[in-house]
Amino acid sequence: MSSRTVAKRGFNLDYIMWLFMRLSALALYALGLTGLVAALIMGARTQTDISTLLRWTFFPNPSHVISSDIVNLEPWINSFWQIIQMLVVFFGVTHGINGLRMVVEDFIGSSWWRVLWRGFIFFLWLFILLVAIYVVLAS
Amino acid sequence: MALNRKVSLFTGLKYKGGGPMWAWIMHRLSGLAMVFFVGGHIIAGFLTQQFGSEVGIAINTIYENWIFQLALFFLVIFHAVNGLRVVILDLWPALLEYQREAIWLQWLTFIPIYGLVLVVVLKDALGG
Amino acid sequence: MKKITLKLFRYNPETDKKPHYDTFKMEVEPTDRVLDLMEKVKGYEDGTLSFRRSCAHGVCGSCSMRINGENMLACKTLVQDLGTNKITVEPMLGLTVLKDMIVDMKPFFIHYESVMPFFVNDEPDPAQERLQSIEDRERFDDTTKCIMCGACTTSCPSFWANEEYVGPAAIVNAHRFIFDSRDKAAAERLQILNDQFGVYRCRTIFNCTVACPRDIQITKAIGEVKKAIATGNLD
Amino acid sequence: MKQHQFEVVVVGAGGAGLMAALYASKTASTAVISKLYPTRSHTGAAQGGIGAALGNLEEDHPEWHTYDTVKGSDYLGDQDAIEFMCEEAPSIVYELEHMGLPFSRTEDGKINQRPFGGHTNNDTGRPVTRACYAADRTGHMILQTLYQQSIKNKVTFYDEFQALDVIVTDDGVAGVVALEIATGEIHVFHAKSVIFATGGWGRVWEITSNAYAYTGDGVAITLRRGIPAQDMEFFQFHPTGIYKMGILITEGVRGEGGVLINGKGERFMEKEGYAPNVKELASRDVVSRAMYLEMKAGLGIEGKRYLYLDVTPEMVNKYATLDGRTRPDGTPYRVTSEEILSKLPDIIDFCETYLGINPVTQPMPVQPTAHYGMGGIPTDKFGQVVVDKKNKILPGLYAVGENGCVSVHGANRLGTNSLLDLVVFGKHSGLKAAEYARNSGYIPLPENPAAFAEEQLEALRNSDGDEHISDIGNEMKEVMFDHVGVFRTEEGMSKALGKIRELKVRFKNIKLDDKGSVFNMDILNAWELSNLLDIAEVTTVSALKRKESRGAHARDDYPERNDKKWMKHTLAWLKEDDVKLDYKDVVFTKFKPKKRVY
Ligand SMILES: Cc1cc2nc3c(=O)[nH]c(=O)nc-3n(C[C@H](O)[C@H](O)[C@H](O)COP(=O)(O)OP(=O)(O)OC[C@H]3O[C@@H](n4cnc5c(N)ncnc54)[C@H](O)[C@@H]3O)c2cc1C
Ligand code: HEM
Ligand code: SF4
Ligand code: F3S
Ligand code: FES
Repeated sequence: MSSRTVAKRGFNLDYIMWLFMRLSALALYALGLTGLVAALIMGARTQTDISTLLRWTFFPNPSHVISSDIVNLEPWINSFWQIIQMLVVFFGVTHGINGLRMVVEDFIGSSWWRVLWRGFIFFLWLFILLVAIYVVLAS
Repeated sequence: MALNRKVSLFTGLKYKGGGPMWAWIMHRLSGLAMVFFVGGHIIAGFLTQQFGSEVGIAINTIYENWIFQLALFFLVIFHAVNGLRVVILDLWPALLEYQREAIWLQWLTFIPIYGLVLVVVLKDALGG
Repeated sequence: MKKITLKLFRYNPETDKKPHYDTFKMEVEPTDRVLDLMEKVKGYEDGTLSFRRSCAHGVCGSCSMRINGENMLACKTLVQDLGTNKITVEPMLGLTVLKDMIVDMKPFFIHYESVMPFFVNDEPDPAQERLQSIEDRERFDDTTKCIMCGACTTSCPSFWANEEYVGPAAIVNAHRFIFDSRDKAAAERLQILNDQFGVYRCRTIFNCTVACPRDIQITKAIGEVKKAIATGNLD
Repeated sequence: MKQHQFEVVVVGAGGAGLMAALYASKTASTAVISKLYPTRSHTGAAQGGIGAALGNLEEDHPEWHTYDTVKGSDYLGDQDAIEFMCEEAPSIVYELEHMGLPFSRTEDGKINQRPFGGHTNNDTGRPVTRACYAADRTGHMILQTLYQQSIKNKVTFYDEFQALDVIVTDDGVAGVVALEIATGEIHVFHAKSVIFATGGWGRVWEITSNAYAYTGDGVAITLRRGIPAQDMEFFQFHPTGIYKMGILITEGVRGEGGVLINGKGERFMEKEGYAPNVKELASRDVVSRAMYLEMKAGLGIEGKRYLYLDVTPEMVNKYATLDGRTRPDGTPYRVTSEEILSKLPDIIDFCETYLGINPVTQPMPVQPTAHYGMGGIPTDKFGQVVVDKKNKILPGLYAVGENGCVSVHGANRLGTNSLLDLVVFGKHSGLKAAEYARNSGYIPLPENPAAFAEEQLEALRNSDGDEHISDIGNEMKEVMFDHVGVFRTEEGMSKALGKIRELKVRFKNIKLDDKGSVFNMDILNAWELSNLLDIAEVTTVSALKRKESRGAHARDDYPERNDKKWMKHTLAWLKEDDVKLDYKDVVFTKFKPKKRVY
């Protein structure tokens, strides 16, 4: 069979976001897995209960383990986990907010409403992102 | 004169689309719910941290309530598992022919995971 | 013989403000088509009942409608297939109802026409046929089966929400050419579908695939188009 | 009333109409009006294939195709036209391929072909692979391809417009009157050339493979305008329709090796007197008659009025061995379930849907089904309508496809020749119509061009009797199927004619529920029934007069072909209370009439 290809062209928001939704979903899986495996290595199996472990898996923030039996919190609180958290925040929030955009745009065609909505959603995204990063850095 | 083409939510839900359609509806609902809850949780954390705000604490108290946690885990796990199905099918469109099986597989994955969470959270909540 | 209740959506724009339902009780053979029941009603109970039909064996695409809540061809659905004595027939969703089961198909065909649903190859024609291997022919066989009945597009929640979405039927017909090794306009079609109202409106809901009376793997076709846009590869 | 002006107006958007429109629109402003969305046309139902002597798999020649067609027509076909069609066939099939038609392919990438009834290797008398196909949806692909090309070439369509009348003046044709079904509004299309391509009229009969829309509108409209209909007594009954439903099981099934089996489990086609040579692949009239005789002798399945068509691999292989059938490369012919599945997917789907059986493992119950009208509006080989025995042309009027009669099918059409007829004569009539339009002006419209159409509709709208049109329709179908079907007798046909005339009277006393204008299918169905009644009458009168058996017209009381008296085409005019007949010569070129044996 001959191999047929076409030149790729015409980038558009919907294409990029479609790709991003899938990539971010996979990234969230990867980050969750990292959190889970690391937590187990760091002794979570004996020192925390499962719901705490799950909370940590979804979001490796020290406040999620602070009330557990962990003796040495040192490895749980450091800039590595802060970076991971920021990645989770970035992918999670962007994914979620874009999801919100998709849902809304399903119902409004290409009218001026759309421009308004996109503006609003952009600022919402920025706001939540900044707040979340602040929380991460501050805790 | 002719009827409006608009499909009301109710009419739409009455359409017999079967498993995949319901999976999509739940995916959408769970996604939106997460946006609100996770968004709310982040903001609540922020408020508490910054201002020791009562509202923030109140929100997080609800958030940490076991019933709420059960619901949230349901949404998160469903969304994650269903999302994975969608991503896999998108990467290998050839698998789309097995969409019925994919839905089965998805529930087969979901049930034990959520079952585990259910047991743990309930044991915590009722026992502890 | 089997006793059934047939509930029909009725709307006559010349006399009715709002639609209503009419109910008919009748004795039918389990092997009767839903279309046969409707012909009976039209012939002997109420001649004003209006619906489209032509071939009566599922190849012309005239008679798609919502039967017991699901899009089907009335001529390809037997009473016994429905497994119930209560049969409700309504027009397809998401298109304007003009009268009874008749909906305005124009938007549907406009979307179809928007994806260049025709063969393009500007090289001079050879004296005989253009050669194509059996595998290359097989590559797009599934999507050549489309009869443009509209069952897929009108079962798609994404289309209900927004009629600007080109819809599965149009994508199926674009797919038929994109993956035809003799055609030269795949890039243009992918360009058209790589749009806010193109393939990305598809949320993988699968209603279309379930509804298609020709058993076309529509969601798969859409997936292949999405993948082709992402990778530029047409194999 | 709205008025439009186009140089060429095509009525009907099936294979014939679209092909004509594609060619006419190259040089003339062209509109296509169709009562169905074009892709709903019945060309889409055609399954088996389109005939052309490409010789992709084995030796074949257009001359052989010509001879087979002449023989198939029982020598009633006009040989100049048949020669023209068969010579054009290969290039027009290539042209379809160049338009993108997705034919099934051979190993070396060429268009695939299969055997079909009546198509033979003239040297050996054995079936030849001549039907170019795309699985079992060849017609679907032709219709889709032509519609797609029409979109590409920006042909103007008036979808869901029903033509009701053609405007004929002393100087020629001036246009068409049509009803916009969605609004009930009358439109007058002022045109230089009008091409009728409205398909067939199988709905005259009870068991039929034809669509609801097959009501012979084109023939009825022209009949009412004093234009004759040719050879209407020749209506083909396809041997294999699904029992009781009439849905067609393509001859391709027999081409792939399927056999016909009677109630005793015998393969009866090999009996002496039927078709001992090519058996199931004899031409359709021969097979239908054999089936009818079997059933009449009580050899139907369980004594009922059906037989089995068996395409299970065991049966196919068994009889292929007995016949010594080989593949074109000389290896013995053997099939597997997979092969049958891949070549006949739609047939299998039909059987599963409507019969609940799988043809790969079970036989299909079949009976002859009304299928194809060989007759129609008389034309020459450019589709120009001719109105008397001297072939006088009516300027500006054209007819192609099933509603036209060139005549290439004579007394019996060979499978795959209709699709060929559509595209070959569609193309040439389109060219001719555009050429005529270029060289002539618009004939002024008469005073009130829509009067006749409106009069017909008004009469129906105001009808206030007590007859159901469904009753009239059903009685007509029944009597026509019983007495003007596969076998005919003087007595039966006289009875049928009496009944039809009675029904025509009763039709004046019908009752219609729908008085509205939006999608008033009630009135249109009644109007279509009036067309069917007219056609039934013309058919029966033509058949009664023809005292011989030829092709699809088989009479118990005159079982032999009579070339001395009846080697001629029938022309029939519809009069107020009667049908007037006249006859016209058949054109011969190369082939002298012989006894027809398969
Ligand atoms: C089941 C089946 C299988 C067949 N298989 C084969 C095969 O394998 N090979 C082969 O060669 N032949 C086959 N035939 C025969 C062949 O398909 C038909 O004869 C042929 O398709 C007729 O084409 P057409 O263009 O004349 O008419 P159609 O395709 O039927 O088109 C008729 C058009 O006229 C329009 N029309 C009708 N009346 C009006 C009106 N009053 N106003 C406006 N528009 C009108 C309709 O909307 C439609 O668009 C088969 C036929 C059937 C029924
Ligand atoms: C591992 C975790 C996750 C996976 C695998 C995942 C997967 C997906 C996928 C594949 C989609 C795209 C669906 C489509 O295009 O049709 C999607 C949509 C969406 N996701 Fe997620 N997601 C995850 C986590 C999240 C989180 C944490 C949120 C919220 C903050 C979220 C909110 C949404 C929303 C709102 C949508 C849009 C729903 C729609 O359009 O119907 N998701 N998700
Ligand atoms: S893809 Fe299937 S459902 Fe959609 S229009 Fe074509 S035949 Fe109908
Ligand atoms: S139903 Fe609609 S969302 Fe996609 S999979 Fe089918 S087009
Ligand atoms: S009538 Fe043709 S598809 Fe139903």
